[in-house]
Amino acid sequence: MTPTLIPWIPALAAATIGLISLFRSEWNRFAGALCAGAIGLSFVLTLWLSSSVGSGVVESGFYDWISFGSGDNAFHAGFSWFIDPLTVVMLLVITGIGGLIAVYAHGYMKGDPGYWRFFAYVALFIFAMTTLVMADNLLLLFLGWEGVGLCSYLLIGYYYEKPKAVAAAKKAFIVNRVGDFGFLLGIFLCYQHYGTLQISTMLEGARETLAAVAHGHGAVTATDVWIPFLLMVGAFGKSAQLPLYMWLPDAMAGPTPVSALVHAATMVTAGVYLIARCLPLFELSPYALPTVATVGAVTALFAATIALVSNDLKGVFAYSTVSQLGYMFLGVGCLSTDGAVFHLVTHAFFKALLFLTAGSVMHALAGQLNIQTMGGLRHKMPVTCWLMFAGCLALAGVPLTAGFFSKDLILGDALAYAVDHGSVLFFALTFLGVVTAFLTAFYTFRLWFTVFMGEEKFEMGDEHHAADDHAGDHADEADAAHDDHAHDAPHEMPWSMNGPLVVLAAGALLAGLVLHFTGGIEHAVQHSTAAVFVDAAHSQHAGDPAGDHGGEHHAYFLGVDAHVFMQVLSSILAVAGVVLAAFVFWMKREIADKAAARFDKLIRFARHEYCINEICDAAVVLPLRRLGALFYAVDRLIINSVMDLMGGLPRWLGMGVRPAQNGRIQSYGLTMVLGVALLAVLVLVATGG
Amino acid sequence: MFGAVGVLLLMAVSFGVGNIVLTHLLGPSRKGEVKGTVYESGMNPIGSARRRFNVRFYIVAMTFLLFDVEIVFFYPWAATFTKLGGPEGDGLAGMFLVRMLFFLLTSVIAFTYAWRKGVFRYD
Amino acid sequence: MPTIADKLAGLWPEIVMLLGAVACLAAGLSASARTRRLTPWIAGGTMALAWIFALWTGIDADHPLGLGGVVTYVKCLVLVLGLVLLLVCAGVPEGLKQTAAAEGARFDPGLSVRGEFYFFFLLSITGVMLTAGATDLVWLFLALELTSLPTYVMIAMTRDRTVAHESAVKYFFLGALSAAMFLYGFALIYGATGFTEFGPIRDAVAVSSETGLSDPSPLMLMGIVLSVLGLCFKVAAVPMHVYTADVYQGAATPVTAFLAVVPKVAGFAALIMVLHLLGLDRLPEPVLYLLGAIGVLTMTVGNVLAFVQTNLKRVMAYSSVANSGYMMLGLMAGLGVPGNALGNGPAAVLFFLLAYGFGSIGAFAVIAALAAQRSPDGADHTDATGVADDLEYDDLAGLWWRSPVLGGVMLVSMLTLVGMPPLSGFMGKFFLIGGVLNAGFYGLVIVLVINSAISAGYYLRIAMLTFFGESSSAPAVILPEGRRGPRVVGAVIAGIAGLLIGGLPGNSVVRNAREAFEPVPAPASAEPETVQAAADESTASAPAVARSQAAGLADAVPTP
Amino acid sequence: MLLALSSPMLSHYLLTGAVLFVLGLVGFISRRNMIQMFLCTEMMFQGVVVTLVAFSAFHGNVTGQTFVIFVLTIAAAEAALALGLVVLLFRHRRTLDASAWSALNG
Repeated sequence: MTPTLIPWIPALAAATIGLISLFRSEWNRFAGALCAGAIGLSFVLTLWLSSSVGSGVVESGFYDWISFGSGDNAFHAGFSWFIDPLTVVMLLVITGIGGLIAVYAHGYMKGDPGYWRFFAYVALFIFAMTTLVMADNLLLLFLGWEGVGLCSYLLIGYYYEKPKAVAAAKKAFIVNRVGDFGFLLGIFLCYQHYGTLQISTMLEGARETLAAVAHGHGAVTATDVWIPFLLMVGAFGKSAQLPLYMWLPDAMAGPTPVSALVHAATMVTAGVYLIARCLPLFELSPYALPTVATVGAVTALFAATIALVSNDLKGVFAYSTVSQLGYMFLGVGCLSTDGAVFHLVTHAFFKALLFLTAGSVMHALAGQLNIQTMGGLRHKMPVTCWLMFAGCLALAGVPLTAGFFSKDLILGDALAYAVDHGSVLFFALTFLGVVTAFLTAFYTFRLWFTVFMGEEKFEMGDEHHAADDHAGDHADEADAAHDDHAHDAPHEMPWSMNGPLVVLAAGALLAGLVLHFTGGIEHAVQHSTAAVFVDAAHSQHAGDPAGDHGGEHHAYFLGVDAHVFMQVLSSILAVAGVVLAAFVFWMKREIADKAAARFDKLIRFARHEYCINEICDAAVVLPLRRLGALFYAVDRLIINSVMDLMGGLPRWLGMGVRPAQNGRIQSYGLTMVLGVALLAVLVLVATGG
Repeated sequence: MFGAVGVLLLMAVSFGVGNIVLTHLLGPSRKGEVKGTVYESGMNPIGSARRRFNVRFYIVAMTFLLFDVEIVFFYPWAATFTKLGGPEGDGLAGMFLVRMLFFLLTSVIAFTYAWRKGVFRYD
Repeated sequence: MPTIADKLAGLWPEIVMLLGAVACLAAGLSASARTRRLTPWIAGGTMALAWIFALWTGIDADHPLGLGGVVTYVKCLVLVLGLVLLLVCAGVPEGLKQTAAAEGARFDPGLSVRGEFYFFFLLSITGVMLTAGATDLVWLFLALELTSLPTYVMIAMTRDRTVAHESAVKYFFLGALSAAMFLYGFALIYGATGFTEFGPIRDAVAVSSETGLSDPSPLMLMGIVLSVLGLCFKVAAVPMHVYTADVYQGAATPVTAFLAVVPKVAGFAALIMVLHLLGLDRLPEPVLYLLGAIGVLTMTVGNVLAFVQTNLKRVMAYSSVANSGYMMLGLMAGLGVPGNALGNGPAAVLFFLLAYGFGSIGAFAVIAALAAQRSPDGADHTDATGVADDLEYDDLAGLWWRSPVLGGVMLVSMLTLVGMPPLSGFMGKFFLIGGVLNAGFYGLVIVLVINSAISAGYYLRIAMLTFFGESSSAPAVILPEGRRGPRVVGAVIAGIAGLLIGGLPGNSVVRNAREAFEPVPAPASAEPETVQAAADESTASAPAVARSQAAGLADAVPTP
Repeated sequence: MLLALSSPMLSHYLLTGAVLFVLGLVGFISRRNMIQMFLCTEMMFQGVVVTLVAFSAFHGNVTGQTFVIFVLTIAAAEAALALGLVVLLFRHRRTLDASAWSALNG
C-alpha cells in the first residue's frame, strides 16, 4: 500500500484543489499548503519505503489497468510498481526537492490569480513523475512520461496571457512529441521482441542474451540494436539533449519554481533515469552507449559555450542545465551509472537552489532578467547573494562541494573507461568534459560576480507580475496596497521563502561529501537494474556480481589513478575558472568589455544559439510548412469539396426523411405497417433465395 | 335431482321477492315529481342525448371494467380447485387457495387505492 | 422441471419491487405530510434492496435458454440505471401544480400524483426485470406490457402542457399497435411449436445439419420476424422509430430520460431472449438479413434525422434511435468464442446499453436542470413546474462557463456517446465492432463507422457549444438550487459512470457482460462426480468463470 | 369448396384471425376518430386471440387458451388507459380527431 500512496496522495491533492476551485473558491488560498503537505507526506512515505526496500526490490500491484487476451497472447499492463534502490533515490529527489520547492512557491506565487491552478498542476506533476519512476512496465512508465510532459506544458504556459509563454509551451510540447514518438516506437519494438512490457522480465531477457554473448554463444539481433536507439530518442527529447534541446531554454517562460522543479531537478532527468533503468537493453547494442556518451559530451560543451555569453539570468541556468544533463548522459554512456545518478541527485540540489535564488532576484527586480543591468546586489539581498554563492560553488565543482564529487566521478569513470578500452573516442569525450568543467566554473561565477559584486546598479523590470511581488514581500500589508507600480528598490525575500533555500544550500554544499563517503548512491545503483552487467564467468565476484563497488581495479592514466588524476585536474580547473571570472568580471571589468567588443560577432553568434533554431527552421520547419501548404491546397480544393458533399449528405438525407415525421398518428402507423411489410418481404425473399 | 334445482329456484325467487316486500313494508314512503322520473344512473333523462356525462361515470366504468376482468381468472381456478383438493389431488389445495387469496389481495389493494382517490365519492 | 416455487425463488427482486411500489403508492396518499415526503426515498430504498436481492439470488443455472447470467446482468443494469434515473426524476410529481394544490392546507388524495408517479416508476422497472427473467412467451408478453403501460401514464401526468398529452396518446396508440404486432408473432411461435415455454420451443426448432444454423419452419420464422419487428418499437428501431422524437419532446425531460433508457433495456432483453429461441450463434440467414437491414436503416435514419434537428430533446431522441441501430448489429454478431474478450456481439450490446444509458441520462439530466428563457410570454413554453425545457442548441452556449458541473457532464455525455476513447461509449462501440467483425460482416462495420462519423456532427456540436458557443439570444438559465435538486447529482453520477465504467479495473464490467453469456456450471454441492465430468466436458475454466461471475457481479455496475 | 366451408379447419380459424388483425391495422390507419382507432387495436388483439385459440385446439393443449385470458386482461387494462387518455384529450380540444394532435413533428 505504501508505494501506491506515494503517487496518489499528490493526485488526490490535485483533484481536491481542482474541486475546491470549482465549489469553494474562497478556500483557494489553502492550495499551496495542501500541495506542499501532500508532497511532504509522500516524502515521509518514501523514507519509510526506503527502509523496507533496503537493497532489495519491492513489487506491488495497485490494479489491473489494461488486460486483454488470455493464455499466451494475454497482454497485461498494471498500475503496479517496481521499486528498487534506484527508484527510491529518484523518489527521494522528487518528493524531497519537490516539497521544498512547493514551500518556496507558496510564498512566490502568493497573490497570483492562478494560485490554485499552479499548485494543482504541481501536485499532478508529482503524481506523474512518481508514477514514471515507480512503474513496473513501460506502458505505465509512458503514462507518467506523457503526464509529466503534459504538466510541463501546462506549467510553461502558466502565464497563458503572455504570447511568449504560450509559444514556449507549444514548442516544448512539440519537441517532446518528436522524442516521445521514438520512445513509443521503442515500446512497440520491446513488446514485439520480448512479448511483454514488464521491465524486470525484459531486463532479465536482455541479461540472458548478454551472458550468452559473453560466452560466445548467441548473438545480438538487429532488434536488440535498434531498441536502445529508439528509447534514446525519447530520452534525448525529455532531457533536452542535442538536437532536441531547444525547448528547454524557452521553457523558462514558466514561473521560476517550475523551472527549478520541472526543468532542472526532476522531469528533465527522466531521460537519464530511463537509460539507467533499462541499462541492460543499452548494453546489448555495441553502438548505443558510445552514442549516448558522445551526444552527452557534445551537448555539455555546446550548452556551456552558450551559457558563457548569455545575458539572461534564467537563460544561463537553463543552458547550464542542458550542459549538466549532458554530463549525466556522458556518465551513463561510459557505464558510470552511479556517477550519473550521483550527479543527478547533487544537480537537483544545486540547480534548484540556483533557480530559486534567481527567482528571488527576479522577484525583487520585478521580472528583470538581463544581468547586464544588475550589479552589486549583495547589499540589497545579502541572504540571496550568499545562497546563490553556495549554489554557484557546487555548480562550478569547487572542491568538496556536491558538484565536485559527482562531476569528478563521471569524468574519472570516463577516463578510466577510455584507458581500459584504449578508446580514442572516450579520451576525446573526457577532454570535452574537462573543458566544459572549466567553462562551467567560469560562466557560473561570471554571472554571480556580475550580479552581486561590483558597483551597485539595477533596473526594474517592465513586467508587473506586481501582484505576486507585493503580496510575496509584504504579506502583512493590506491588499489595498496593490497598485501596479514597480518597486523602488530590490530587497530581501522573507524567511518563509529563504528557509527552503537554506536546506537546498546545505544539500548543495554537503550532499556530495556525505554521499561520497557513505557510498549511498553507489550502493543503490549497484543493487538496481542500473547495475553494470558483470559476466559471472569472467568476474572474480561470481557469487556477488554486484560486489561492493565495480571499481575494484584501477585504471592508470599517466601513471596516476584515473580518478585521482581527474580530481586534481578538475579542482585546479574549477578554482582557475572562479579566479579568472573574479578577475575579469569583478576586478578588471574593462577586460571583459574589451573582449566583448573584440569577439562581438562570435558572442552574438553564440548568444543566438549558433543559429540552431534557424537551421532547424530551415531544415525541418520550413519544408514541413511548405508541405503543409501543399496539403492545405489539396485539402481546400479536393478533399474539402468532397467533405462538403459528405457533410451535406446527411443533412439532405435528413431533410428528405423529415417530412415523414409529420406528427400524425395515422401516418406514423402507416410508416410502421409499411416498414413491417417491406422487411417481411425482405425476409421472404431471403428465405426463397 | 330436479328437487334440488327446484329448491334452489325457490330460494332465489323468495330472496328477491322477500326483499321487495320487506323494503316496501319497512322503508319510508315518499312520492314526488323527481321520484317519479325514469331512473338513469342519477342522470336527468330529459334533454339532448349527446350532452356530456360527469367524468366520474367514466372512472367508475373503467374501475368496473378492470375488476370485471379479474373475475376471468377465477373461472379456471374454480374449475380445477376440486381436482387439486380432492382425494385424487396432490394435496396442494392449500397453497392454491393461498395464491388465489394473494391475487384477491392485489385486487383489494387496487380497490383501496381507488377508494382513497375518491373514485366512489359522488358529492 | 422447475416448479412454480423454484421460479418464485428467483423472483425475490421483483417481489421486493412490487411491495416497494405498493408502499410508495400508500405513502404518497398518506394523510401525514412527512410520510408523503418519504415516497422517493422508499422508491430508492426499494431499488437498492432489489439490487441486493438480485445479487443474492444469484444466477439461475437452470435457465431454459442457458441465459441465467444475462438475466442477472440485466436486472442489475436496470436497477443501477433506475437509481440514477430516480435522482433525475425525483421531484417531478412534487413540482406539478396539481400536486402542489393537493398538498395545501388540507391534503386532497384525489389530486396528488406523487404516489402514483413513483409507483409507476417502480412498476415499469419491475417490468424490465421480469422481461429479462421471462422463460415463457406469456410471461414475456405480460412483462413487456408491465414495462410500457406505466410509461404512458407517466408521460401524461407529469406535465400540464398539452404536448405531454399528445405525446402520451401517440406513444400509447402506436405502442398498442406494436404490442399487437409482437403478440401476433408470439401466437405464431406458439402455433409453430405448440409451446409457450422457451425451453421446449428451442428444442422444437430444427438445426440444419449442413450449415449448423437453425432451420425453423416458415410459421416459426414468421413468428420470430413479427416479434422482432414488434419489439423494435420498444427499442425505437426502424420501422417503429417514428414516435420517438415526438414522444421524447412532449414528455417532461426527466421522464424522457426514463423513456430513453428503460424500455430500451426491456426491448433488448426481450430481443436477446426471442432470438435465442433460434440460437443467437446460429441465426438463419433471413433473420440475419432482417437484423442487418433494421440495424443499418435505424442508425442511418436516426443519425440523419438527428442531424437536422435544432431541439435538443429531439436530437437526443434520434440519437437514441441511432444507438439502437448499432446495438441491432451486435445482436446478429453471434456469441463468439468463450473466453475471448472480443467477438461476443450480444454481450457487447449489454455493455453498450449501460454506456448509452449513462450517456443519455447525463445529457437529459443536464437539460432537465436548465430552463429556456426564449419565450418571454412563457405561456406555452413552460411545463407544470414553470420550466421551459424545450431547449435549442443556442441555449447551451457557454454552459461550461456558467456551470462547470453541468457543462462538464454534458461534455462527458457527448464524448461517451460519440465514442471517444477511453470513455465507456468507446469501449461499447469497440466491443460491438469487434463482435460484428468477428462474425465477418465487414460491410456493416463500415456503415457503422460512417454513421459514427455522422453522429459526431451533432454530438460534438453540443460539446463545442458548451464551451465556445455564444448565444444570439439569451441562453438557458440554470434552475435555482431547490428546483434543480437531485437532478444535478444524477447528472454528475451519470457523467462519472460514463467516464469510468469502460476503464474499471480489468475491464470488469465488460468482462461481466461477456461472462453473462457463458454457461453456468451446476452448483458444486449437488453431485460432485457428475459436476466434475460436466465441467471437464464444457470448459476447463468454467469454475473460474463461475467464481468471477459471483464475485464480479458486485462490481458489474458501479455503485452510485 | 363446399366441403371446406362446411367443416372448418385450422386454416379457417387462422384466416379469420389474420383478417381481423389486418382489418384492425387498416382501420387504425384510416380512421381518425381516436375511439375508433382504439377499437381497431382491440380488433387486432382479438385477431390474435382467435389465432391463439385455434392453435390451442390444434395442438390439443390449453396453453393457448391460458394465453388468451392474459391477453384479454391486458386488453382491458389498455382499454381503461385509452379511455382515460381520450377523455383527457377531448377536454383540451373538444374533438376526438386524432389529426388535431400533431403539434409535435419534424
